[in-house]
This record gives sequence, C-alpha cells and structure tokens, in this order.
Amino acid sequence: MAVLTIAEALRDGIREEMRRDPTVFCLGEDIGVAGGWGGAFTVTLGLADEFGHDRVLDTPISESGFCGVAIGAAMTGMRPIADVQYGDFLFCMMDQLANQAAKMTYMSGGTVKVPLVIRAPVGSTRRGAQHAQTLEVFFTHVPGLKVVAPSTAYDAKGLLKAAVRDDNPVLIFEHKLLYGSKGARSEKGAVMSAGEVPDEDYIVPIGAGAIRREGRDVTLVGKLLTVYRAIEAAERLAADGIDAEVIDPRSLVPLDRALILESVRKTGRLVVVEEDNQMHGWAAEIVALAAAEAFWWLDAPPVRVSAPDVPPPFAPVLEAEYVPSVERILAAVRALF
Amino acid sequence: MAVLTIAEALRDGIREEMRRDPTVFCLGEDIGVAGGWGGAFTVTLGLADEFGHDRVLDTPISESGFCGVAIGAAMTGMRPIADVQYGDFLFCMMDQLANQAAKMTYMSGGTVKVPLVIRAPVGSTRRGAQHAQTLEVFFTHVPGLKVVAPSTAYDAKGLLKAAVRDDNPVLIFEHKLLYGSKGARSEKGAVMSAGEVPDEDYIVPIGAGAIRREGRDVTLVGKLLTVYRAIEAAERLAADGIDAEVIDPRSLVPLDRALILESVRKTGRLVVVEEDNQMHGWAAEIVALAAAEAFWWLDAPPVRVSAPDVPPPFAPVLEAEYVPSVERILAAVRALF
Amino acid sequence: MTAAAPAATGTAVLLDLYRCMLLIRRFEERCNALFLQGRIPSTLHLYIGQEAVAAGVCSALRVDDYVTGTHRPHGHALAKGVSPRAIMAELMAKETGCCKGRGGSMHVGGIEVGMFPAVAIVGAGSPIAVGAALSAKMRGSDQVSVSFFGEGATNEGDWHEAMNMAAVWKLPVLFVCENNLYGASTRFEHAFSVPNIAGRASAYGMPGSEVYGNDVEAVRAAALDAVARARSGGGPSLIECRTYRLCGHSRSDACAYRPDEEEADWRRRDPLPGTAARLRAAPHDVAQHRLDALEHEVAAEVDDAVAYAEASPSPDPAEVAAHVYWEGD
Amino acid sequence: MTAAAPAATGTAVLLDLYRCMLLIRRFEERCNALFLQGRIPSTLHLYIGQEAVAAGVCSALRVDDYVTGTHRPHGHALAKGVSPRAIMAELMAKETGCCKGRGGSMHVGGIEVGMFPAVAIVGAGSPIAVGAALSAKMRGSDQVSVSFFGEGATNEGDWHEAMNMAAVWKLPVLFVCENNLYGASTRFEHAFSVPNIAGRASAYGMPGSEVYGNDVEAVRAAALDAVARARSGGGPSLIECRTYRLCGHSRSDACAYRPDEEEADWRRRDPLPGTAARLRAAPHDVAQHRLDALEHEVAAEVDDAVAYAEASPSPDPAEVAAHVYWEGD
Ligand SMILES: Cc1ncc(C[n+]2csc(CCOP(=O)(O)OP(=O)(O)O)c2C)c(N)n1
Ligand SMILES: Cc1ncc(C[n+]2csc(CCOP(=O)(O)OP(=O)(O)O)c2C)c(N)n1
Ligand SMILES: [Mg+2]
Ligand SMILES: [Mg+2]
Repeated sequence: MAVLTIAEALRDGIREEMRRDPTVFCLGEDIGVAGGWGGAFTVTLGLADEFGHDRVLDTPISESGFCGVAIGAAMTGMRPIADVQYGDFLFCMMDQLANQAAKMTYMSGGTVKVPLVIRAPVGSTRRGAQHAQTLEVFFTHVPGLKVVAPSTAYDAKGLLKAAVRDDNPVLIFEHKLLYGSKGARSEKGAVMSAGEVPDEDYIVPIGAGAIRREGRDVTLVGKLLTVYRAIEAAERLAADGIDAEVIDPRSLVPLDRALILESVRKTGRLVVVEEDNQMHGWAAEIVALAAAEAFWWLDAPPVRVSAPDVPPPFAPVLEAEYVPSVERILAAVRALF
Repeated sequence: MAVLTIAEALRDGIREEMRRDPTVFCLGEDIGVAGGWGGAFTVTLGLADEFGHDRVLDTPISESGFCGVAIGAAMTGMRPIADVQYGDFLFCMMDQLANQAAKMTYMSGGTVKVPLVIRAPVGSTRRGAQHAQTLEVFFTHVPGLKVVAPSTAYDAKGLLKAAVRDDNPVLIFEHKLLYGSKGARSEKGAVMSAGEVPDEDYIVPIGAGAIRREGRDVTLVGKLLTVYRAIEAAERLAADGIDAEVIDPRSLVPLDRALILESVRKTGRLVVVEEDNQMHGWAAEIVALAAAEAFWWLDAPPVRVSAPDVPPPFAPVLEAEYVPSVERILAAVRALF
Repeated sequence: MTAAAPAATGTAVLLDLYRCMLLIRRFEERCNALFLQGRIPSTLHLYIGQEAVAAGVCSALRVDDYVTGTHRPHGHALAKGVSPRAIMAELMAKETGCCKGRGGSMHVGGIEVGMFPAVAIVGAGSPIAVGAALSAKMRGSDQVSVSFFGEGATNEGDWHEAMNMAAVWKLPVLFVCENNLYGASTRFEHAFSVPNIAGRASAYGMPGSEVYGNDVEAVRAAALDAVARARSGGGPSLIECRTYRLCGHSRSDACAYRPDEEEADWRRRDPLPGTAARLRAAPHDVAQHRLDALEHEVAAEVDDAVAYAEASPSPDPAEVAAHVYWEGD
Repeated sequence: MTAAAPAATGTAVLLDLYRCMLLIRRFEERCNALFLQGRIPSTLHLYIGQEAVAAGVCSALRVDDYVTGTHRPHGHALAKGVSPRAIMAELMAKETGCCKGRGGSMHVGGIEVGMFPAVAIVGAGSPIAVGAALSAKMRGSDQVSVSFFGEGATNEGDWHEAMNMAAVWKLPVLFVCENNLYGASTRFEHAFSVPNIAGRASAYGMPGSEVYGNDVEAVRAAALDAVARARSGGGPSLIECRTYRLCGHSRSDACAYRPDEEEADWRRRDPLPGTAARLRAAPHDVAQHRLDALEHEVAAEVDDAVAYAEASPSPDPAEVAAHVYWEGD
C-alpha cells in the first residue's frame, strides 16, 4: 500500500492500463510535451517517457476535434483517454460528447461501441467564470454517457481503471483542490486527499456509492470537494448530538440510488451539498429521487446546499460565498431539527 | 384579434419589433433566402422581403460562429434574434452560449449587456437522436441566461417581444408540433395551438407563469407539448372526480416559483410532466422546489412523468413510448390517490 | 490543386460503377415514393444526382476501410456495401433495420462494412473519420478512412479542426467534399468568399483537388490516387467533387431557390445517362440489352428490399430503453 | 502574403509607442512580483516580450474601435486605454477593478474604450469581434474591430468560422495573430503542418501578411494599412505578428519545454531595448534623459495603480449575486 495523491493515483491507473492493454492511449493538450506539465494538473506527467508520444498524444488546441478523433478511435478498436485541461472547455466539445459519443451506440441499434474516457477538472479555484465551473449535471443528463467523480485517491485509481475497461463513454470529473498537485501546479486552498492505494490491480465498480460516515439522524450527500465539507460538518454536528451519515455517490451515472434511499429511509432527513449552481443542478435529482421514493420516511423537507446562481466569481471573498461552506451546511442541517 | 398559429405569431412579433426598433435583426441559416423556407419551420418566411437581406441575414453553416457574432453585435448596440434550425445544434454553440453570452455581463462587473435572443425548436418528431431532443434544462442551469417556452400563440408573440426588449440573453424554445407550420413544412402529429392574438402591441412578461386549468386535487406542471397532454389528462381525470390544476410556467428562467408553490400548497399533490429525459431533467427542479418549500402541504410524493433515459428514438412505435402519453399521466396521478 | 485526369476504366469496372449508381438512384426513387405514401416516416435527404461521388470513391476502398456519412447518407451506405434490405428496413423503422429502427434515415450505416452510423450534425463526422484513421495508424493496419461531407460543412469548425489534425499527424484520410452548390437553400457564393473548397486544403499543407463529381471515372481516378497515397503513409487529401442535387434538400422541397436554367443544365448532366452513354460507346461497346438487364437486376434488388422491410417487425415498444449502453457483441 | 514594410515613424509617435510598451512591461513586472508575494490571487498570463504587438496595433485604432483580448489580455487592455488603476484593482480582486473583481486577470476589459471583457476560451473571441464589426457596418459607423489571438487559437473551429463570416460579409475586422511560437507548452511545428498562419487567410479570400512582431513600427504600419482598408469598406485582413513570450505561459512556469538558445536569441531581440535604441539613433536622436524620464513617469503610474488598488475595498460578500443579469447603466 502506497499513500498517493489523487493526481498520482490517476497517473498510476493510466500507466497500469496502458501497460496492460496496448489499445489504451492518452490524447489532449500539453499532456506529453517534454519539459511540460503533464496536462494542466500533472496527471500525465512522465507517461510519454515510458509510452512515447504516439500513445501520449499532444493535440492542437481543438477540443471538439480531438473529442471526435477519440470517438472515431474508440469505435475502431482503441481505448482513448482524452484529457481536458479545464472542465469549462467541455462546452467546446459539447456536440461531440452529447450528440455523437453518447448516441452512437443507440443510433446504431447497439452495433457500435464507444469505449472512451474523458477526464476533466472542475471546481472553483479563483480562476473566474471560464475556468472554475462545476459541470457534472450537464453530462449526467445525457443518456449514453457514464459519469464518475472520485473524491479519494483509492476511488480515483479504481474508477479510472473501471472507466478504461468500460465499453461506453465515461466522463471522469476531478476536483482541482483534491488533486494534491505539487510544486508549480499546486493549488491554494487545496484539501489533503492523499490516501492509501493498493499495489495490486483493482477497480472500483462504476455505479457503487460509498458511505463516508455512518449516522442515524440525517443524510448528507456530497461529491468531490463537498464530500469533505460534509464530513467536517458531520464531525461538528456530532458535538450537538446530531449523528449525520455522509454519502459519496462516487458514480453519478449510473447512480447508486439504493444506497441513498436506504440512508434517507433510515435517517428521515436529507441535505444534498454541491458546489454547482442550485437551479437545475445535480442536487435537484437527488432531492427529487428522495421526495418520490422515500417520501413517507421523510421527517423534514429534503434540502440543498449549493452555490448561488451566479458564475464562479474571481474575487476570493466572493468565491467563499460561492462554494458551500461548512457553516452553511450546519445551518441547513440544524434547521431540520 | 386574429387567430394565428405559433409560427405566425412569432413572425408577427419579429416583424413588429423590427419595425419598432432598427437595431433588431435576424440571423441564422436559410432564414431569408428567396425561394427558401424562412428557417426550418417558416417562422421568418417573407421577412426578408420587407426588411432586406441585411436585417434578415443568412449565415454560413457555423452555429458557434454566428452565435459569437450575435453576442458581439448585441454588446455594441444591436438586438440580434438568432435562429437555430434544430435545438439539437445548440450543442454546437454551447461554449458561446454558456461561457460567453451568459457570463459577459457578470465577468464585466455589470458593465456590458448582451441583449440577444436565440430561438430553437425542440421536440420529438420522428427525426431521431440528433434532431428531436428537448433541451431546456441544459440552459436553465446556466446563470446569466433567461429561458422561455411558449405553448400558445398569444404567449409566443408576447414572450418574443419581451425577449427582444430584454437586455439579457434570452433563449426561446419552440416545439415543432406546436408551430402549426403549414404546407411543405407541416408536421405529422402536430397539435392545434393556434389562438387569438391581439392586434395591438403587448408583451408577456418574462417570469410570469399561467394556470391553464384550475383544480383543487392535484397540480400538473407541463411545458410546451406536455401542457396539452396535461390538459387532456385533466379533462379525463375530471370524469373520475379528480380535479386537476394545470400550470404552464411559460418562463423557465426566471421561474414563477410562487405560482407553482401556491398551487401545490392548495392541492397537496404534484405531477410534473416533461418530454425530456427524466434523470437530472427540468422536472427534477420543480419537484425539488416543492419538496423543500411545500413539504408540509404535500399529501403524496411529488412525482415526474418524463421521457425514459434514452435518446429520442426514430421508430414511431418507440417514440410513442418516449414522449409522455396522456395514459402515463393518468396512471401517475391516480397512483397518488 | 490539380484536377485528376480521368483514367481509362475497364468495361467490367465501369459496369460495376454504373450498377452501383443505378442501385442508389432506383433505391432512392422508391424511398421517395414510399415517403410520399407515408410508408416511410419523418424526413428524407435524397442523394439523387450525386451518385457518381459515392460510387467512384467507394470503388477505390476495401471493405475494411472506414466511411463517415452525412445527413444524406443512403448513397454512401449503399456504395460502401450496406445491404439495401437493412437500409430500407431502417427507413421503415423496422427492428431488422441497420440501426434496428433506432436511427432512421440520417443515421444509416453498417460497421461490418466499415461505415459508421451516419452523422447528421453537419461537419461533426470529419473528426470521427480522422479518429478512425489515427486508430488504423496506431494499430499498424493500412486501412484508410473517408469523410464525406457537403461544401456547407466546410464552414463548420469541426471540419477545420479535423483537417488540421489529419495533416499534422499525416493520417490516411480522404476528405471528400460533395459540392452540390447549395447548403440546404443557401447558394455556395452566399456562404463562401472563395471559388472552391479544394483551395482550403492549402491552409493545412494538404493536397486538394477539384474533380467533376458527375464523372464517375474522374472521381474514381482521384480517389484511387488519394487512397494509394494514404495507404502508403503519404497522408490525407481533400477531393472536391462538383455535383448537383437533382432532388429537393429534404422531404417535399420544390427548390424554388434554384434557377430553372441551372437545374435544366444539370439535368442534362445527370450522371446516370452520361455513364450509360459511355458504356454504349467505344471502347466499351456495351449492348443496350446488358444495361436493360442491369435495370431489371437492380429493380429486383429494390423490390426485395422493400418486401423484406415491409415483412419485418417493428421494434418492441417494451425495448425502448435498449441499446443506450453497449450490451455486448 | 506580403510582409508590411516598416514606414518611417515620426519621433513623437515612436515615443508614444515606446511609452505604451514600457507601461505594459513595467506594469506586468509589478504584477508578477505582487503575484509571487500572494497579493494577486489565482494565475497570471503575462504579455512580457509581446508588447510591440498590442502597442503597434492599438496605435492605429480610435478609442471607439473594438478589441477582443485573450487569456493574456493585460497588454491589449493597457494599449487600448483601460486605466492601469482599474486593471491592477481587478487583478487584486477589488470592487474598483475594471470588472468589479468579478472577472480577474483573464477577463479584463473596458467597454468605454472599446475593449470587451477578455475571452479566456481560446478562439472564442474571434466571432465576437466579427459581430462587433457587423454591428458597426449595420449602424453605418466606420468603427473597426480587432481580434487578438495566439497562433494556437487558429486551430479552434471558432476562429475558422469567424474568418469565413468576416470575409463573406466584407466586415471591418483585423485578425491579429500573436504567433509566439508556443501554445502553452506546445511548439508551433507540433500543432501545424504549415509554415505560418498568414497563409490561412487564403482559405477565405482574405489578405494575410506576416510581420516581425517585435518591430513596433512594422506592426503599426501593417495595422494602419489594414485599418484604412477596413474603414473604407475594403473588408477584413489577417496580420500574423511573429513574437515571443519572454516569460512563462502562466504563473510559475519555468519554460523547460523551450530550448535555451532559442530563449537567449529572443532575449536579444527584446522589443523594449530595441525600440529605445531606435529612438536614440538618427533620425530621432532622442536623448537618454528623456527615456529615463519616461521610465520615471511609467514607474509612477504603476506605483499609483498599485496604491489605488491596495487602498480599494474588496467586493461586498453580500453582493455575490449582483451583475449576473443587466442592472441598467
Ligand atoms: C450543425 C448542423 N447545422 C445545421 C444543420 C441543418 N442542415 C442539415 S443539412 C444542411 C445543409 C448542409 O449543406 P451541405 O453540407 O452542403 O450538404 P448537402 O445538404 O448539400 O448535401 C443543414 C444546414 C445540421 N444538420 N447540422
Ligand atoms: C478552448 C480552450 N482550450 C484550452 C485552453 C487552455 N489554454 C489557455 S492558453 C492556451 C495556449 C494558447 O496558445 P495561443 O493561442 O498560442 O496563445 P498564447 O498563450 O501563446 O498567447 C491554452 C491551451 C483555453 N483557455 N481554452
Ligand atoms: Mg451542399
Ligand atoms: Mg502562442
């Protein structure tokens, strides 16, 4: 067992999959350049040394184009891992993702497959409106795509390997404050997410959520950064005698509905915490799910703690209002008792 | 008072706004070509004859490009109305819409405005996965955009005029089966939505919903085509003594929350009907809203009747399963009693 | 930019090319009739008039080469070898269709013969074709990949990004532009400030050539050239084929936006009679009865496709959620 | 593709150009220091080494002409006339910043002097610049619109679509490519199969020229040319300015991906000393003490900007939801 950051765990996962399967390759901007950064957050650093520039392929600045290239390669026997420097640029490849990758298998009546992985960093890190968005829900709403969001090093490696072996397009959302990127690429305000990762091969099955803390009184659901905020809130709630359960779905599509519903039916209370804007955000589905399927077990309204409905602000004082704080979670939970 | 189809009402609205304000102009693909169709669904038919090809500007096939062009024009004194042939192509301009148009005012600290209107047809009409999607939620989740979805001729003209006069980017979603387009562009399965439209100038304020049918027992919320399905269901429920209220928000952003909550608090039951895929769809927000704000008034779980989580199928027999039917609405409502 | 000179084509080959064109023509004439009778739902983008392009290009390909088609894909699919039965069944929304009734006219394809589901988003097919070529190169195969697209698609960003990547990576791609002078109702001159598409290849250091798209021999010659270069590692090419739609853009389109003289002129240049005339003339001297025999053969093939489609079951409504994700081979 | 010949520039003009370049240089050197001290949050894309481009181009513009900047916009903003105070306050996330602290480094602009909020999505600014030019034409004004972008942006679809529309509609646009040989860490040769960007203009029937971007007089001459053509209805132009980043791509980037000799060579070609030397030489014969005076002026201006920014309040956290929608002038 080695202790790895999420960036390191992803890198190891990619390396092992590329060693295992010659059809696996990486493509993206600035991912393999000698003397470069290994992508915007060091995940692919050094991989070109082992696998060469043909399998760690630096592309022109053409997001839509290289997404389409990855789709074409995926339909013809390869297993591309495409790197998007910032999740915000997924909008530049939206057609290729939502109209092409997601629909090819369906449109073909199940005769073609698209084993494609797309990795994209999200999260607010003082870069402002076009480099700090949280975007999962734009893709969890697209049938044909699978979506995962690892918050620990163990899950990052395990989900990445599962994604590479999956025969469908899988988006992996990674949080900039959880990478643990070092040196020049380290992030102010980063959260320590390094953890133990087995040396032997393993996967984390896509579709299985995790309970991060068991509790009886209220269910907190978070993803990526907000998992950590929820855990911290839970610890503080314990002090006032509120025993919170914290759930990290890890996979957003398919979603571990059973795990969430079981918890809500047990605790009778639900608070969903996410970094994205509230209106029509990811959290709405979780609340709607509980309201429809756990209605008779609910002792209080299921609520959301999300970002206000504004683009990610640049000013740190505003960003602090944008990203859900532990205090906002505490207030939301206490209001339910 | 003339009786107009939605296509005619939109055309009249555009004509009147272009006459009223010389800065208003249309751009898009095949909208003004002599001998052409006036856009994919005849909305701009004949406008070039009155206003010329400079103000009814046919663009190359460059969705992202002409969206950016419209943004640049909007920031410099013009009021563009951009025509998208099929809503599905909005993904091709997703960056310009979600990263540029929606964020310019915010990123500039409120120093620039983007008075831009984008019109896009949605809805399942046997064209398959890339020409039949319902896409509102991809945009209702983007702060900075306003979104409207008229289901009547009166609202279509009134909301279009309000959108043209609004100083923010406004998306108008129009349903292919509601246009009432005639002749070569008519649609199989079209719903009669023609209605009386005043001759004098009027607007329908963005943000005000409408009650299409008053009822005491259950609230049905629909939009575009599903408003009509909900009304039909309501009439049939009346027979079994269930008195359903039907709400058509008309504006999706800003949303008339008060109207919906008031109705749900009155009826104690909520069924949201939409043509889009259920998972993370538009309906989830409506249910989440009611669950959080009307929880103590609910007598039954708030539920959704949506499309299954698959791309729009081509085969009519499958499409019939995709678009929520009156029968599915009836079943969902009856299950609440 | 050099126009490819028509190579002398052997009679057998020219007959095959003609048969392919004839099949596309008769197949689509029947599609149109079925559509007007309401037996084919939705909309149709017919290829009538452009048959020489798909026939000429695909005659230069192997079955394991790749093709991406457009919103107007019937010709591409038939020429690449997708069975008329499977296409007709798809158009009629049957479970036996090449997309099991899920795709429809705009998405026909057949991966078993190298054709991806057609991409109906203008321009979006080109990067996918480039990806297939990259894959071929990485797998060490000598397959080539063809991207068919209309001239209008060359104003989409995706096309530009695809051209650049294919050139930078020297990939085995043929970019085949079907310049039929209109993008929907929009005239070429209205959307372009250049005289042709072939010249755009120079922006990527790629060879670009313009050929007369209604001359199936010229198209084939240009394609053979480009395919040979691509297979031997010489990289991508752009071939612009000048042609014309002898039909509406989609369903009932009267083409009021096209001048009558222009249409009349191009009707005279209809590639089918043109090719038939060549076959009848020296050096081929094919007897009329052989061409008549081809007509009968093709008519029978189309009849069979329609009969097959008619007799096929519709998808099971209970299966609406099937095939969203891969369910295994 | 013709390289614009440096026109003889009067001393007063050359001094203004030099002062503008000097302001950008000293302003950004201070930004870098403040960033390293943690007094500027987030990241910074500095313009150091490329000053002659923004200075030369903007010297050919009127205050009511339009400019779209990139993720590297400080130089564009300063040259177009946005106040150093407003930019520095923005970088320090203050309410008095040109974006009220909402935008940050990558979005600085000032609509009152014709600069839109900079667009940090590579390539996305070009269609917006074209839209401003379309608007000018429709309003019957003679304003021109400038799109600044790096060479890397010319591989984005948006750039291609923008170029085409500007050409088809003959709009008053200057496409100014700052070819600094790298897109982030990626070398020009690695992402292109053509020797330059200027040549891509031919794909749109647009004039394209290549100038030495570190020669502020050559840049200005090319811009004056293109602006005159644009204002008089002659349509758009593409100007490629060959230059070099004398700094990292963003925050602490050691540029290990660039050869030392290459960096050393370009350091010798630093446009600031180059321009100063020209000023000191005939025919300008500007005395050193006048250049020293400029240094002091500029240093004072930068000090003032920093002091202003430091003294300014942060945005009110309660105002987090403000400015999402237009709130009136
Ligand atoms: C991205 C996108 N924009 C617009 C359309 C609508 N549309 C379908 S075909 C067509 C014209 C395409 O012209 P061209 O590429 O020349 O092909 P042709 O139809 O002439 O074969 C248009 C605008 C589309 N399908 N996709
Ligand atoms: C659409 C998009 N893709 C990628 C990036 C990340 N990125 C920021 S700057 C840059 C390099 C741009 O190169 P170039 O256009 O040459 O401008 P330069 O940085 O050299 O001034 C990249 C890839 C981005 N901001 N937007
Ligand atoms: Mg065409
Ligand atoms: Mg560069």
